[in-house]
Amino acid sequence: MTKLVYFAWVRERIGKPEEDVSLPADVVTVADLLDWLKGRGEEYAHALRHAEVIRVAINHEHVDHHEKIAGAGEIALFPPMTGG
Amino acid sequence: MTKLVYFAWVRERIGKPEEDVSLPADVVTVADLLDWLKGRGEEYAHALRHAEVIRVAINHEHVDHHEKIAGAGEIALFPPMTGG
Amino acid sequence: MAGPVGAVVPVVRIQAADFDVAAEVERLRNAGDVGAVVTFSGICRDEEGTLAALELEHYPGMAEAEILRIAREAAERWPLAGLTAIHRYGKIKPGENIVLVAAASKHRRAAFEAADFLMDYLKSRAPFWKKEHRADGAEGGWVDAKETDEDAAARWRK
Amino acid sequence: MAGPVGAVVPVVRIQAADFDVAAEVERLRNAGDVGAVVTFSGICRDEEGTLAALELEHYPGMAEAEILRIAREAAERWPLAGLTAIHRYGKIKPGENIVLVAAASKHRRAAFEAADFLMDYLKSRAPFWKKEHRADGAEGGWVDAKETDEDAAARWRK
Repeated sequence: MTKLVYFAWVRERIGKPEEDVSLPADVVTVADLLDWLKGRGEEYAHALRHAEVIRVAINHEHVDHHEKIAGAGEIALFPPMTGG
Repeated sequence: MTKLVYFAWVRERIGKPEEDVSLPADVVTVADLLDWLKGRGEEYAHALRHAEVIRVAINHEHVDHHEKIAGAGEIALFPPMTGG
Repeated sequence: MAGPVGAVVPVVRIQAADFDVAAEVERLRNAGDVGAVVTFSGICRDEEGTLAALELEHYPGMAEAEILRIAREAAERWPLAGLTAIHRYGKIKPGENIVLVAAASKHRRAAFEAADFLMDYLKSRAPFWKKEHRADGAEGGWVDAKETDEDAAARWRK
Repeated sequence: MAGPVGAVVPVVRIQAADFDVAAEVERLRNAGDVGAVVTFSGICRDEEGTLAALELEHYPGMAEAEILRIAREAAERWPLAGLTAIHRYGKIKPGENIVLVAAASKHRRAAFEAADFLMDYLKSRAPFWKKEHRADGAEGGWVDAKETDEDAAARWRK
Protein backbone atom coordinates (compact mmCIF):
# COMPACT_ATOMS: atom_id res chain seq x y z
CA MET A 1 0.00 0.00 0.00
CA THR A 2 1.09 3.52 -0.76
CA LYS A 3 -0.16 6.53 1.18
CA LEU A 4 -1.40 9.41 -0.95
CA VAL A 5 -1.99 12.83 0.62
CA TYR A 6 -3.70 15.81 -1.00
CA PHE A 7 -3.62 19.52 -0.24
CA ALA A 8 -5.52 22.71 -1.03
CA TRP A 9 -7.80 22.49 -4.10
CA VAL A 10 -6.47 19.05 -5.01
CA ARG A 11 -7.75 17.86 -1.62
CA GLU A 12 -11.05 19.71 -2.02
CA ARG A 13 -11.72 18.33 -5.52
CA ILE A 14 -10.79 14.76 -4.70
CA GLY A 15 -12.86 15.11 -1.55
CA LYS A 16 -10.47 13.55 0.95
CA PRO A 17 -7.19 14.53 2.60
CA GLU A 18 -5.49 11.15 2.18
CA GLU A 19 -5.95 7.53 1.25
CA ASP A 20 -3.99 4.29 0.99
CA VAL A 21 -3.88 2.72 -2.45
CA SER A 22 -2.51 -0.45 -4.05
CA LEU A 23 -0.70 0.66 -7.16
CA PRO A 24 -0.71 -1.59 -10.28
CA ALA A 25 2.71 -2.80 -11.38
CA ASP A 26 2.68 -0.61 -14.50
CA VAL A 27 2.47 2.60 -12.46
CA VAL A 28 6.18 3.37 -12.44
CA THR A 29 6.58 7.16 -12.53
CA VAL A 30 4.78 10.13 -11.01
CA ALA A 31 3.22 10.78 -14.45
CA ASP A 32 1.91 7.20 -14.51
CA LEU A 33 0.40 7.73 -11.07
CA LEU A 34 -1.40 10.92 -12.16
CA ASP A 35 -2.81 9.12 -15.25
CA TRP A 36 -3.94 6.16 -13.18
CA LEU A 37 -5.60 8.40 -10.57
CA LYS A 38 -7.52 10.31 -13.28
CA GLY A 39 -9.25 7.04 -14.18
CA ARG A 40 -10.51 6.50 -10.64
CA GLY A 41 -13.55 8.79 -10.98
CA GLU A 42 -15.01 12.19 -11.81
CA GLU A 43 -13.53 13.85 -8.74
CA TYR A 44 -10.01 12.68 -9.60
CA ALA A 45 -10.42 13.66 -13.25
CA HIS A 46 -11.53 17.13 -12.12
CA ALA A 47 -8.69 17.58 -9.63
CA LEU A 48 -6.00 16.36 -12.02
CA ARG A 49 -7.35 17.67 -15.35
CA HIS A 50 -4.36 19.97 -15.81
CA ALA A 51 -1.89 17.40 -14.58
CA GLU A 52 1.10 19.51 -15.67
CA VAL A 53 0.45 22.06 -12.89
CA ILE A 54 0.18 19.44 -10.13
CA ARG A 55 3.20 19.44 -7.81
CA VAL A 56 4.30 16.18 -6.28
CA ALA A 57 6.41 15.29 -3.27
CA ILE A 58 7.69 11.84 -2.35
CA ASN A 59 8.59 11.31 1.29
CA HIS A 60 8.48 15.10 1.90
CA GLU A 61 10.71 16.03 -1.05
CA HIS A 62 9.71 17.76 -4.28
CA VAL A 63 9.99 15.53 -7.36
CA ASP A 64 9.45 15.94 -11.10
CA HIS A 65 6.73 14.03 -12.93
CA HIS A 66 9.28 11.70 -14.51
CA GLU A 67 10.54 10.55 -11.10
CA LYS A 68 10.12 6.85 -10.31
CA ILE A 69 7.86 6.13 -7.36
CA ALA A 70 9.31 2.79 -6.33
CA GLY A 71 9.85 2.73 -2.59
CA ALA A 72 7.68 5.77 -1.91
CA GLY A 73 6.11 5.66 1.53
CA GLU A 74 4.06 8.83 1.15
CA ILE A 75 3.23 10.64 -2.08
CA ALA A 76 1.72 14.12 -1.87
CA LEU A 77 -0.19 15.91 -4.66
CA PHE A 78 -0.85 19.63 -4.43
CA PRO A 79 -1.18 22.87 -6.42
CA PRO A 80 1.69 25.34 -6.89
CA MET A 81 2.56 26.74 -3.48
CA THR A 82 1.48 30.17 -2.26
CA GLY A 83 3.13 30.52 1.13
CA GLY A 84 5.37 33.30 2.40
CA MET B 1 32.74 85.95 7.44
CA THR B 2 32.37 82.30 6.56
CA LYS B 3 31.86 79.59 9.16
CA LEU B 4 34.12 76.56 8.81
CA VAL B 5 33.34 73.35 10.72
CA TYR B 6 35.58 70.32 11.07
CA PHE B 7 34.87 66.71 11.99
CA ALA B 8 36.67 63.53 13.07
CA TRP B 9 40.43 63.53 12.37
CA VAL B 10 40.21 66.79 10.41
CA ARG B 11 38.88 68.41 13.60
CA GLU B 12 41.49 66.69 15.78
CA ARG B 13 44.41 67.70 13.56
CA ILE B 14 43.32 71.29 13.10
CA GLY B 15 42.66 71.39 16.83
CA LYS B 16 39.30 73.12 16.85
CA PRO B 17 35.72 72.16 15.89
CA GLU B 18 34.92 75.40 14.05
CA GLU B 19 36.00 78.92 13.26
CA ASP B 20 34.87 81.99 11.37
CA VAL B 21 37.20 83.15 8.62
CA SER B 22 37.41 86.04 6.18
CA LEU B 23 38.19 84.52 2.82
CA PRO B 24 40.39 86.39 0.33
CA ALA B 25 38.68 87.32 -2.94
CA ASP B 26 40.77 84.80 -4.92
CA VAL B 27 39.40 81.84 -2.94
CA VAL B 28 36.64 80.91 -5.36
CA THR B 29 36.26 77.11 -5.26
CA VAL B 30 36.44 74.42 -2.59
CA ALA B 31 39.88 73.46 -3.94
CA ASP B 32 41.02 77.09 -3.50
CA LEU B 33 39.76 77.01 0.08
CA LEU B 34 41.70 73.83 0.88
CA ASP B 35 44.89 75.34 -0.61
CA TRP B 36 44.43 78.55 1.32
CA LEU B 37 43.78 76.71 4.59
CA LYS B 38 46.94 74.61 4.15
CA GLY B 39 48.96 77.83 4.29
CA ARG B 40 47.50 78.83 7.66
CA GLY B 41 49.85 76.68 9.76
CA GLU B 42 51.33 73.28 10.53
CA GLU B 43 48.10 71.88 11.91
CA TYR B 44 46.15 72.78 8.77
CA ALA B 45 48.91 71.43 6.53
CA HIS B 46 48.83 68.17 8.51
CA ALA B 47 45.04 67.86 8.42
CA LEU B 48 44.74 68.66 4.73
CA ARG B 49 47.95 67.07 3.39
CA HIS B 50 45.99 64.59 1.27
CA ALA B 51 43.44 67.15 0.18
CA GLU B 52 41.91 64.79 -2.38
CA VAL B 53 40.40 62.59 0.35
CA ILE B 54 38.83 65.52 2.24
CA ARG B 55 35.05 65.62 1.85
CA VAL B 56 33.33 68.99 1.84
CA ALA B 57 29.77 70.09 2.47
CA ILE B 58 28.35 73.56 1.88
CA ASN B 59 25.24 74.43 3.84
CA HIS B 60 24.76 70.74 4.77
CA GLU B 61 25.09 69.38 1.23
CA HIS B 62 27.96 67.36 -0.21
CA VAL B 63 29.94 69.23 -2.89
CA ASP B 64 32.87 68.43 -5.19
CA HIS B 65 36.17 70.25 -4.87
CA HIS B 66 35.49 72.27 -8.01
CA GLU B 67 32.28 73.71 -6.55
CA LYS B 68 32.19 77.49 -6.11
CA ILE B 69 31.84 78.63 -2.51
CA ALA B 70 30.21 82.01 -3.16
CA GLY B 71 27.25 82.43 -0.82
CA ALA B 72 28.27 79.60 1.50
CA GLY B 73 27.08 80.18 5.06
CA GLU B 74 28.74 77.09 6.53
CA ILE B 75 31.46 74.98 4.97
CA ALA B 76 32.29 71.63 6.55
CA LEU B 77 35.51 69.64 6.05
CA PHE B 78 35.69 66.01 7.07
CA PRO B 79 37.17 62.59 6.23
CA PRO B 80 35.30 59.95 4.22
CA MET B 81 32.29 58.87 6.24
CA THR B 82 32.10 55.67 8.26
CA GLY B 83 28.56 55.63 9.61
CA GLY B 84 25.98 52.89 9.31
CA MET C 1 26.67 29.95 17.20
CA ALA C 2 28.67 29.88 13.98
CA GLY C 3 32.02 28.25 14.41
CA PRO C 4 34.72 29.13 11.92
CA VAL C 5 34.64 25.63 10.43
CA GLY C 6 31.04 25.09 9.37
CA ALA C 7 27.82 26.72 8.32
CA VAL C 8 25.45 27.89 11.03
CA VAL C 9 22.51 25.64 11.93
CA PRO C 10 19.29 27.42 10.92
CA VAL C 11 16.29 27.65 13.21
CA VAL C 12 12.99 26.77 11.47
CA ARG C 13 9.60 26.84 13.12
CA ILE C 14 6.15 26.08 11.70
CA GLN C 15 3.49 27.31 14.09
CA ALA C 16 -0.06 28.61 14.43
CA ALA C 17 0.97 31.20 17.03
CA ASP C 18 2.30 34.65 16.20
CA PHE C 19 6.02 35.39 16.48
CA ASP C 20 7.97 38.20 18.11
CA VAL C 21 10.31 39.98 15.68
CA ALA C 22 12.19 41.70 18.51
CA ALA C 23 12.85 38.43 20.34
CA GLU C 24 14.20 36.80 17.16
CA VAL C 25 16.48 39.79 16.43
CA GLU C 26 17.68 39.71 20.03
CA ARG C 27 18.59 36.04 19.77
CA LEU C 28 20.53 36.58 16.54
CA ARG C 29 22.30 39.68 17.85
CA ASN C 30 24.04 37.49 20.40
CA ALA C 31 25.03 34.77 17.91
CA GLY C 32 28.68 35.81 17.62
CA ASP C 33 30.51 38.69 15.93
CA VAL C 34 27.30 40.10 14.45
CA GLY C 35 27.31 43.47 12.66
CA ALA C 36 24.10 43.14 10.67
CA VAL C 37 20.66 41.63 11.21
CA VAL C 38 18.12 41.72 8.37
CA THR C 39 14.52 40.72 8.98
CA PHE C 40 11.68 40.16 6.57
CA SER C 41 8.14 40.13 7.93
CA GLY C 42 5.42 38.93 5.58
CA ILE C 43 2.09 40.38 6.60
CA CYS C 44 -1.48 39.57 5.56
CA ARG C 45 -2.69 42.47 3.40
CA ASP C 46 -6.27 43.75 3.60
CA GLU C 47 -6.68 43.88 -0.20
CA GLU C 48 -8.41 47.24 0.12
CA GLY C 49 -10.88 45.92 2.65
CA THR C 50 -12.12 42.95 0.58
CA LEU C 51 -10.30 40.33 2.65
CA ALA C 52 -11.61 39.06 6.01
CA ALA C 53 -8.82 36.54 6.58
CA LEU C 54 -6.46 34.09 4.93
CA GLU C 55 -6.57 30.41 5.77
CA LEU C 56 -3.09 28.96 5.48
CA GLU C 57 -2.97 25.23 4.83
CA HIS C 58 0.36 23.46 5.09
CA TYR C 59 1.87 20.00 4.70
CA PRO C 60 3.02 19.07 8.22
CA GLY C 61 6.43 17.49 8.26
CA MET C 62 7.35 18.52 4.75
CA ALA C 63 6.87 22.26 5.48
CA GLU C 64 9.57 22.24 8.14
CA ALA C 65 11.83 19.86 6.17
CA GLU C 66 11.65 21.92 2.98
CA ILE C 67 12.28 25.30 4.66
CA LEU C 68 15.17 23.73 6.54
CA ARG C 69 16.65 22.50 3.24
CA ILE C 70 16.42 26.03 1.77
CA ALA C 71 17.82 27.60 4.95
CA ARG C 72 20.76 25.18 4.98
CA GLU C 73 21.55 26.10 1.40
CA ALA C 74 21.54 29.80 2.40
CA ALA C 75 23.79 29.05 5.38
CA GLU C 76 26.26 27.30 3.09
CA ARG C 77 26.16 30.03 0.48
CA TRP C 78 26.66 33.07 2.76
CA PRO C 79 28.82 33.51 5.88
CA LEU C 80 26.06 33.78 8.46
CA ALA C 81 26.14 33.92 12.25
CA GLY C 82 22.47 32.98 12.48
CA LEU C 83 19.43 32.30 10.33
CA THR C 84 15.80 31.95 11.42
CA ALA C 85 12.62 31.19 9.49
CA ILE C 86 9.18 31.04 11.06
CA HIS C 87 6.03 30.32 9.04
CA ARG C 88 2.55 30.42 10.50
CA TYR C 89 -0.47 28.35 9.47
CA GLY C 90 -4.19 28.54 10.20
CA LYS C 91 -6.45 31.59 10.00
CA ILE C 92 -4.59 34.89 9.71
CA LYS C 93 -6.29 38.29 9.59
CA PRO C 94 -5.20 41.39 7.67
CA GLY C 95 -2.33 43.12 9.47
CA GLU C 96 -1.19 39.89 11.14
CA ASN C 97 2.14 38.19 10.56
CA ILE C 98 2.49 35.26 8.15
CA VAL C 99 6.21 34.67 7.87
CA LEU C 100 9.48 35.86 9.38
CA VAL C 101 12.96 35.44 8.00
CA ALA C 102 15.91 36.83 9.94
CA ALA C 103 19.58 36.61 8.96
CA ALA C 104 22.60 37.74 10.98
CA SER C 105 26.11 38.21 9.68
CA LYS C 106 29.31 40.14 10.23
CA HIS C 107 28.57 42.34 7.23
CA ARG C 108 25.34 43.60 5.72
CA ARG C 109 25.62 42.13 2.21
CA ALA C 110 25.45 38.51 3.41
CA ALA C 111 22.53 39.23 5.75
CA PHE C 112 20.52 41.02 3.03
CA GLU C 113 21.16 38.41 0.37
CA ALA C 114 20.52 35.39 2.59
CA ALA C 115 17.16 36.79 3.79
CA ASP C 116 16.18 37.71 0.23
CA PHE C 117 17.17 34.28 -1.11
CA LEU C 118 15.36 32.44 1.67
CA MET C 119 12.13 34.36 1.02
CA ASP C 120 12.29 33.81 -2.74
CA TYR C 121 12.72 30.05 -2.37
CA LEU C 122 10.27 29.77 0.48
CA LYS C 123 7.60 31.41 -1.72
CA SER C 124 7.99 28.89 -4.52
CA ARG C 125 9.00 25.71 -2.63
CA ALA C 126 7.52 25.68 0.89
CA PRO C 127 4.29 23.62 0.96
CA PHE C 128 1.78 26.26 2.07
CA TRP C 129 -1.43 27.31 0.35
CA LYS C 130 -3.54 30.39 0.99
CA LYS C 131 -7.32 30.45 0.78
CA GLU C 132 -9.19 33.73 0.99
CA HIS C 133 -12.11 34.45 3.27
CA ARG C 134 -13.85 37.47 1.80
CA ALA C 135 -15.13 40.38 3.84
CA ASP C 136 -18.50 40.34 1.99
CA GLY C 137 -19.11 36.71 2.98
CA ALA C 138 -18.88 35.43 -0.61
CA GLU C 139 -16.99 32.20 -1.22
CA GLY C 140 -13.29 32.99 -1.39
CA GLY C 141 -10.90 31.08 -3.57
CA TRP C 142 -7.42 29.65 -3.40
CA VAL C 143 -4.76 32.25 -4.09
CA ASP C 144 -3.05 31.66 -7.43
CA ALA C 145 0.70 31.13 -7.52
CA LYS C 146 2.54 33.96 -9.22
CA GLU C 147 4.98 33.46 -12.03
CA THR C 148 6.96 36.36 -10.59
CA ASP C 149 7.70 34.18 -7.55
CA GLU C 150 9.20 31.49 -9.79
CA ASP C 151 11.20 34.18 -11.58
CA ALA C 152 12.41 35.55 -8.25
CA ALA C 153 13.72 32.17 -7.18
CA ALA C 154 15.41 31.71 -10.58
CA ARG C 155 17.53 34.83 -9.94
CA TRP C 156 19.63 32.83 -7.47
CA ARG C 157 20.56 29.93 -9.72
CA LYS C 158 24.28 29.93 -10.20
CA MET D 1 0.47 56.94 5.15
CA ALA D 2 1.18 56.48 1.48
CA GLY D 3 -1.47 58.01 -0.72
CA PRO D 4 -1.80 56.67 -4.22
CA VAL D 5 -0.61 59.98 -5.68
CA GLY D 6 2.77 60.60 -4.09
CA ALA D 7 5.79 59.06 -2.47
CA VAL D 8 5.63 58.30 1.24
CA VAL D 9 7.27 60.77 3.65
CA PRO D 10 10.23 59.02 5.31
CA VAL D 11 10.85 59.18 9.05
CA VAL D 12 14.47 60.01 9.93
CA ARG D 13 15.83 60.28 13.45
CA ILE D 14 19.35 61.02 14.69
CA GLN D 15 19.61 60.19 18.37
CA ALA D 16 21.91 59.11 21.19
CA ALA D 17 19.28 56.77 22.63
CA ASP D 18 18.73 53.20 21.52
CA PHE D 19 15.80 52.32 19.27
CA ASP D 20 13.15 49.62 19.43
CA VAL D 21 13.01 47.47 16.27
CA ALA D 22 9.63 45.99 17.23
CA ALA D 23 8.06 49.42 17.73
CA GLU D 24 9.30 50.61 14.34
CA VAL D 25 8.01 47.48 12.59
CA GLU D 26 4.68 47.91 14.37
CA ARG D 27 4.35 51.49 13.14
CA LEU D 28 5.11 50.49 9.54
CA ARG D 29 2.79 47.48 9.64
CA ASN D 30 -0.13 49.86 10.03
CA ALA D 31 0.96 52.25 7.27
CA GLY D 32 -1.56 51.02 4.67
CA ASP D 33 -1.85 47.90 2.50
CA VAL D 34 1.45 46.48 3.79
CA GLY D 35 2.49 42.94 2.87
CA ALA D 36 6.22 43.19 3.58
CA VAL D 37 8.43 44.90 6.15
CA VAL D 38 12.22 44.61 5.85
CA THR D 39 14.47 45.83 8.64
CA PHE D 40 18.21 46.23 8.78
CA SER D 41 19.86 46.58 12.18
CA GLY D 42 23.50 47.64 12.19
CA ILE D 43 25.19 46.46 15.37
CA CYS D 44 28.54 47.32 16.95
CA ARG D 45 30.78 44.25 16.57
CA ASP D 46 33.20 43.18 19.27
CA GLU D 47 36.09 42.65 16.81
CA GLU D 48 37.01 39.43 18.61
CA GLY D 49 37.15 41.14 21.97
CA THR D 50 39.57 43.93 20.99
CA LEU D 51 36.93 46.68 20.95
CA ALA D 52 35.65 48.35 24.14
CA ALA D 53 33.34 50.79 22.36
CA LEU D 54 32.83 52.94 19.30
CA GLU D 55 32.49 56.70 19.57
CA LEU D 56 30.19 57.93 16.81
CA GLU D 57 30.71 61.56 15.85
CA HIS D 58 28.18 63.20 13.56
CA TYR D 59 27.46 66.51 11.86
CA PRO D 60 24.28 67.75 13.53
CA GLY D 61 21.81 69.18 11.05
CA MET D 62 23.50 67.71 8.01
CA ALA D 63 23.21 64.11 9.28
CA GLU D 64 19.43 64.30 9.35
CA ALA D 65 19.22 66.33 6.12
CA GLU D 66 21.43 63.94 4.18
CA ILE D 67 19.70 60.75 5.33
CA LEU D 68 16.36 62.39 4.54
CA ARG D 69 17.59 63.16 1.01
CA ILE D 70 18.63 59.53 0.51
CA ALA D 71 15.37 58.25 2.01
CA ARG D 72 13.30 60.53 -0.24
CA GLU D 73 15.13 59.17 -3.25
CA ALA D 74 14.30 55.62 -2.11
CA ALA D 75 10.66 56.58 -1.59
CA GLU D 76 10.49 57.97 -5.14
CA ARG D 77 12.23 54.96 -6.65
CA TRP D 78 10.19 52.18 -4.99
CA PRO D 79 6.46 52.00 -4.16
CA LEU D 80 6.70 52.14 -0.37
CA ALA D 81 4.05 52.42 2.32
CA GLY D 82 6.62 53.55 4.89
CA LEU D 83 10.33 54.12 5.32
CA THR D 84 12.24 54.74 8.56
CA ALA D 85 15.92 55.42 9.24
CA ILE D 86 17.37 55.90 12.72
CA HIS D 87 21.07 56.54 13.32
CA ARG D 88 22.62 56.77 16.77
CA TYR D 89 25.60 58.87 17.84
CA GLY D 90 27.81 58.91 20.93
CA LYS D 91 29.47 55.98 22.67
CA ILE D 92 28.17 52.58 21.55
CA LYS D 93 29.36 49.27 22.99
CA PRO D 94 29.74 45.91 21.22
CA GLY D 95 26.35 44.27 20.77
CA GLU D 96 24.51 47.60 20.83
CA ASN D 97 22.54 49.06 17.95
CA ILE D 98 24.05 51.68 15.64
CA VAL D 99 21.55 52.09 12.85
CA LEU D 100 18.08 50.92 11.83
CA VAL D 101 16.50 51.02 8.40
CA ALA D 102 12.97 49.73 7.95
CA ALA D 103 10.97 49.67 4.72
CA ALA D 104 7.33 48.65 4.23
CA SER D 105 5.65 47.88 0.95
CA LYS D 106 2.85 45.89 -0.62
CA HIS D 107 5.36 43.39 -2.04
CA ARG D 108 8.69 42.12 -0.79
CA ARG D 109 10.94 43.18 -3.68
CA ALA D 110 10.39 46.91 -3.10
CA ALA D 111 10.89 46.58 0.67
CA PHE D 112 14.13 44.60 0.27
CA GLU D 113 15.59 46.87 -2.37
CA ALA D 114 14.68 50.13 -0.66
CA ALA D 115 16.24 49.03 2.65
CA ASP D 116 19.36 47.76 0.86
CA PHE D 117 19.69 50.98 -1.18
CA LEU D 118 19.20 53.19 1.86
CA MET D 119 21.91 51.35 3.82
CA ASP D 120 24.38 51.48 0.94
CA TYR D 121 23.97 55.23 0.48
CA LEU D 122 23.83 55.94 4.18
CA LYS D 123 27.21 54.19 4.60
CA SER D 124 28.94 56.36 2.03
CA ARG D 125 27.04 59.68 2.35
CA ALA D 126 25.71 60.18 5.90
CA PRO D 127 28.11 62.40 7.91
CA PHE D 128 29.07 60.02 10.73
CA TRP D 129 32.56 58.93 11.79
CA LYS D 130 33.55 56.05 14.05
CA LYS D 131 36.45 56.15 16.48
CA GLU D 132 37.52 52.99 18.27
CA HIS D 133 38.09 52.68 22.00
CA ARG D 134 40.21 49.59 22.43
CA ALA D 135 39.66 46.98 25.11
CA ASP D 136 43.37 46.95 26.04
CA GLY D 137 43.31 50.69 26.79
CA ALA D 138 45.63 51.57 23.88
CA GLU D 139 44.80 54.63 21.81
CA GLY D 140 42.16 53.67 19.26
CA GLY D 141 41.99 55.22 15.83
CA TRP D 142 39.38 56.50 13.43
CA VAL D 143 37.81 53.71 11.42
CA ASP D 144 38.87 53.85 7.76
CA ALA D 145 36.22 54.17 5.09
CA LYS D 146 35.93 51.08 2.93
CA GLU D 147 36.09 51.14 -0.82
CA THR D 148 33.54 48.33 -0.79
CA ASP D 149 31.02 50.80 0.65
CA GLU D 150 31.56 53.15 -2.30
CA ASP D 151 31.23 50.19 -4.66
CA ALA D 152 28.02 49.14 -2.93
CA ALA D 153 26.46 52.56 -3.44
CA ALA D 154 27.57 52.57 -7.09
CA ARG D 155 25.45 49.45 -7.72
CA TRP D 156 22.32 51.58 -7.61
CA ARG D 157 23.29 54.18 -10.20
CA LYS D 158 20.92 53.93 -13.08
